[in-house]
Amino acid sequence: MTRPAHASAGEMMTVAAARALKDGDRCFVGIGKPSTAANLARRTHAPRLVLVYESGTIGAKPGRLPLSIGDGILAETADTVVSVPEIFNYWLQPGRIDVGFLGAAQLDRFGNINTTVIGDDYADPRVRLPGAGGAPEIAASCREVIVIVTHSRRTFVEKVDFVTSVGFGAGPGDRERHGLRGTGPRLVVTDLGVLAPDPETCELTLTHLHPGVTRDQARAATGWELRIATDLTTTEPPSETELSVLRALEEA
Amino acid sequence: MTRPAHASAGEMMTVAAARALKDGDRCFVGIGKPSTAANLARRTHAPRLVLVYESGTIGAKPGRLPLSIGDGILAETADTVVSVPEIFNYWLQPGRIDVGFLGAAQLDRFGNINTTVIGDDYADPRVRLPGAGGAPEIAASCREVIVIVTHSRRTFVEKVDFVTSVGFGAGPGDRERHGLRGTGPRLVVTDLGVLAPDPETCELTLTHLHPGVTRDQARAATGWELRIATDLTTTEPPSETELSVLRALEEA
Amino acid sequence: MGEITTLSDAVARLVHDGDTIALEGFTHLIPVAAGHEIIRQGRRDLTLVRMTPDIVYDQLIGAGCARKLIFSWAGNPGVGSLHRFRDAAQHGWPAPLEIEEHSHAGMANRYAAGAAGLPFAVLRGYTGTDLPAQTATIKPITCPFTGEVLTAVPALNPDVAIVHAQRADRDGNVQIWGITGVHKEVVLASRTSLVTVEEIVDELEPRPGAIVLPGWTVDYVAHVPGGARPSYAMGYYDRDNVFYQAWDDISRDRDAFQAWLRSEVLS
Amino acid sequence: MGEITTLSDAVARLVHDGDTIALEGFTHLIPVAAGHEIIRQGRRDLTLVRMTPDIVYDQLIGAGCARKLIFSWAGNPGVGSLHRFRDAAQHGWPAPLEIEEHSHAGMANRYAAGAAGLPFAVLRGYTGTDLPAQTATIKPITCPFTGEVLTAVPALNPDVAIVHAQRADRDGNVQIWGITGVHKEVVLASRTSLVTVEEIVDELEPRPGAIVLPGWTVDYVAHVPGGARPSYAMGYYDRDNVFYQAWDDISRDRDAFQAWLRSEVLS
Repeated sequence: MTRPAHASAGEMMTVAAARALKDGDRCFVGIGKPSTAANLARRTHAPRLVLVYESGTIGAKPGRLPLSIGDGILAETADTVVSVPEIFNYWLQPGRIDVGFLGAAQLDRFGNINTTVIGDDYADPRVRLPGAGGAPEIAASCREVIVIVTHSRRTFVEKVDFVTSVGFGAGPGDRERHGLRGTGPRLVVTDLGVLAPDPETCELTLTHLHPGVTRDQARAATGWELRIATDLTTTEPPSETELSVLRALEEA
Repeated sequence: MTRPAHASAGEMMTVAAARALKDGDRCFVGIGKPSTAANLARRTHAPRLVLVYESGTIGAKPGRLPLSIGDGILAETADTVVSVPEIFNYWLQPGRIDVGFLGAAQLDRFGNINTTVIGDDYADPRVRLPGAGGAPEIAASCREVIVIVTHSRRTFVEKVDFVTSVGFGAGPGDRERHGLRGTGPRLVVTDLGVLAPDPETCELTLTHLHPGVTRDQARAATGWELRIATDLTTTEPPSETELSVLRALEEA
Repeated sequence: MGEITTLSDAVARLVHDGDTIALEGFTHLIPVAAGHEIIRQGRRDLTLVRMTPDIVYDQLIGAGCARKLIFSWAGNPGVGSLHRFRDAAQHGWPAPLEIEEHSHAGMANRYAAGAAGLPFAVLRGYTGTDLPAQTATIKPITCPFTGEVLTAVPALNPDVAIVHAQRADRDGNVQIWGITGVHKEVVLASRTSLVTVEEIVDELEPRPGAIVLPGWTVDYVAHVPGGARPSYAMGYYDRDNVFYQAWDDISRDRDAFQAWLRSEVLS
Repeated sequence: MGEITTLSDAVARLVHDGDTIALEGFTHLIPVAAGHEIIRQGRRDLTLVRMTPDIVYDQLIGAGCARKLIFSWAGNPGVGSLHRFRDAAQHGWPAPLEIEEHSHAGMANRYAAGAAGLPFAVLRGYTGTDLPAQTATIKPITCPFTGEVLTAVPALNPDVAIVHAQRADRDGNVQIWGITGVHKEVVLASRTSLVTVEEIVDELEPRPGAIVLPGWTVDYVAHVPGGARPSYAMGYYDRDNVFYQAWDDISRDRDAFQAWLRSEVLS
């Protein structure tokens, strides 16, 4: 029934992220792939997924994919709409959200994220990126974080130029030391596979390769010596249902 | 035209308080005489008076006197209704309110107010009063305060048993020392007359006697040696309009 | 999460001896029926939290449920004193009552800090008053930017929040309009929560001025029409001002109070 | 107080060279027309404050109005980078741009503290990131009750707040619905304010989800239909996503940008 050949790398990535969401989870959603993945999950295995957008829309049930985190359709379909100070203070900060989605311009082996500047000098950056947005507090306060990011040496770096959002800092115990109450990145979903932190060392470890991707491809796209799980698994390709729902979503 | 004989001491008191409100003022209103006075002012000389109640109703225009600060009619007629944290944090605290009304169980010559306990021992009070409510912050943050209180030695005391809300503290400069941003009590309206702080000493000084009241009566009802203004004036008795509007309000 | 059950079941599951509980409602939507259920279930040693302890707390205190009261204004609004509260505070009857006393601004901020997952809140308040000398939960705090000294109060995170609301849907989403007070804050600040409602409906039709608490923020919803009487529920019934006045006489005397309690709550 | 005037008059009265101004709107109701009026009036050395500087700030920066940017996310939402912002930040064109960088939570709390008349706000934020090392307006603060260390940020109190809204009445009372963002906070935090609106009506009919800013909290109201385009005004028009995409090309090149500015804003 499954026709993996039909799925692009981007589609595989979105489907893998969607599967990581459990029914009933409260999910803090950014625009782009996170929003697509969350809406896909809500239409497949997780109909009671609660979508929370930083624009203040709680329990949004958009009939089509929003193009921004503040689209009107989010407000129109939400259980309630609150102010931006309230969404951060009363909803994100106390740990009411189960899963936060983040992207990254750079990511290191401990899941620390840079979305601020590329280059060594903050005052004179090589590339000025958009900055933090909601990410530092999403990374701090959600029960767990899922990172969605394209796999390349430009992104998967030995050391991020700027820590915008903390993953596991310098390793085990660092989140506790910083008083961060969520458990940090649970998964990093890429176009090549899936990484998860080693329970002992917190180092991101390749646990899944998407169909047709090799270990060497993943190693070559990673800017540090990539650890590979002993039980490395091939990701289940997107099902017919997942693909058709995803495509319908993206066309709507 | 005026028929002072018709006005009770309580009516005189309410009318005197109402007159102290200027059109366009934002007024933080407590229940009882303050609410009556503010509603009287809105129906006579101050049609654009903005009534703010601590229940979160801003710009309420009740058609009859509310019996509590949270009556439905306040919400139904308000320009906007906000939460209780918001009314204190965004509206009272920053100094957006021009006039705050306060009552008192005890009041001293510097306009300090007790509504907490009667007796020397807080832990074992002679009389346990309701407590602070919104008063400490109303006294601190409104541009100015009007106190409405019945004149008696039980109330007008040499020293309050407990400072629930600060008037002028121990005298000139004390409000600044405490960082209180409003200017403190402007008027104390009683059933006998009106007191105002001396501009030099901050001591409450009798500036008006209501019609038919003598200096001796005021002195006898005051628990400290009452200072009397050199230009002591007799309060203008309630006009026919003031009385009829007030009575209509109280009967509605 | 938003489970619909009976009032007695919800109170039995949530409220235990020694708990810190907050029944909120700022004049409007006071959960009086839930207070009576706590009295009937005979809870003891409760720490009662409420900005404006009015007659429902007077009843809980008089019935001997309370060990401590955290509050900012304890009176019968528009009528006068709370006689059961005064009897407990002044004479220790039926049990001594410890008090922790704040202002409204302080209490509202304590709930807001609790809802926000912060250990404390900052406000301009209390300065120059005698409250900080009596209340350990009022402390100075210095602005790290300007050096200005302000006031800090600790978060309130009760074991149980109980509020009344107009409506819930079958998923336990709760809709509240009119004066919303600290309803949202106390529910979000507390470890568990119960909302009693006038109506359970298939769908919450949007209304001007309404807030919604998603079902996943509420533990139990109980259908208790009239559950806020003698306070009011906008759109359902008005405040019973006559009862507030009558309470002055009922509560003034220990025997009269106990007779009332037996006939109106316990029987 | 709630005075109804023209856009050009209001901007001329309120916005002066060197001022700190905040044009807010979280995706929704961004006061783009007011931004263009500021460009036309040739203001210089502005400190621009905004959580999500998007194309209207890209335009103000490219037009040389800005000296400094205080922000939390500077991008073209759903499209990519802000090229005029990057050109100023990386190459100082047309003028050097000082930046003060926060997170959304920090900025939202800075406005909230400003609205509340407090010098600072407390949040759980920034800890472990490199932001505190670069941004002087992020400092640790210790809870006086638990000893826990949290983060403090100073209040934002701009000279001028500018927002767009759906409606105002003739007394200048402003009604806003849909995503309300930080509209209330920025207006209450700022020394002066201007609200541009789609419609001026005789009476503000209550609407679900709407907030109202009383006319006395607003200095000027200007009737500017379409004043939020290419962002959107719920109930009036949708977001012009095509223009957001087109902006990427227009803004990438200095000459193309200047040609656009001349033909679309200055003429």
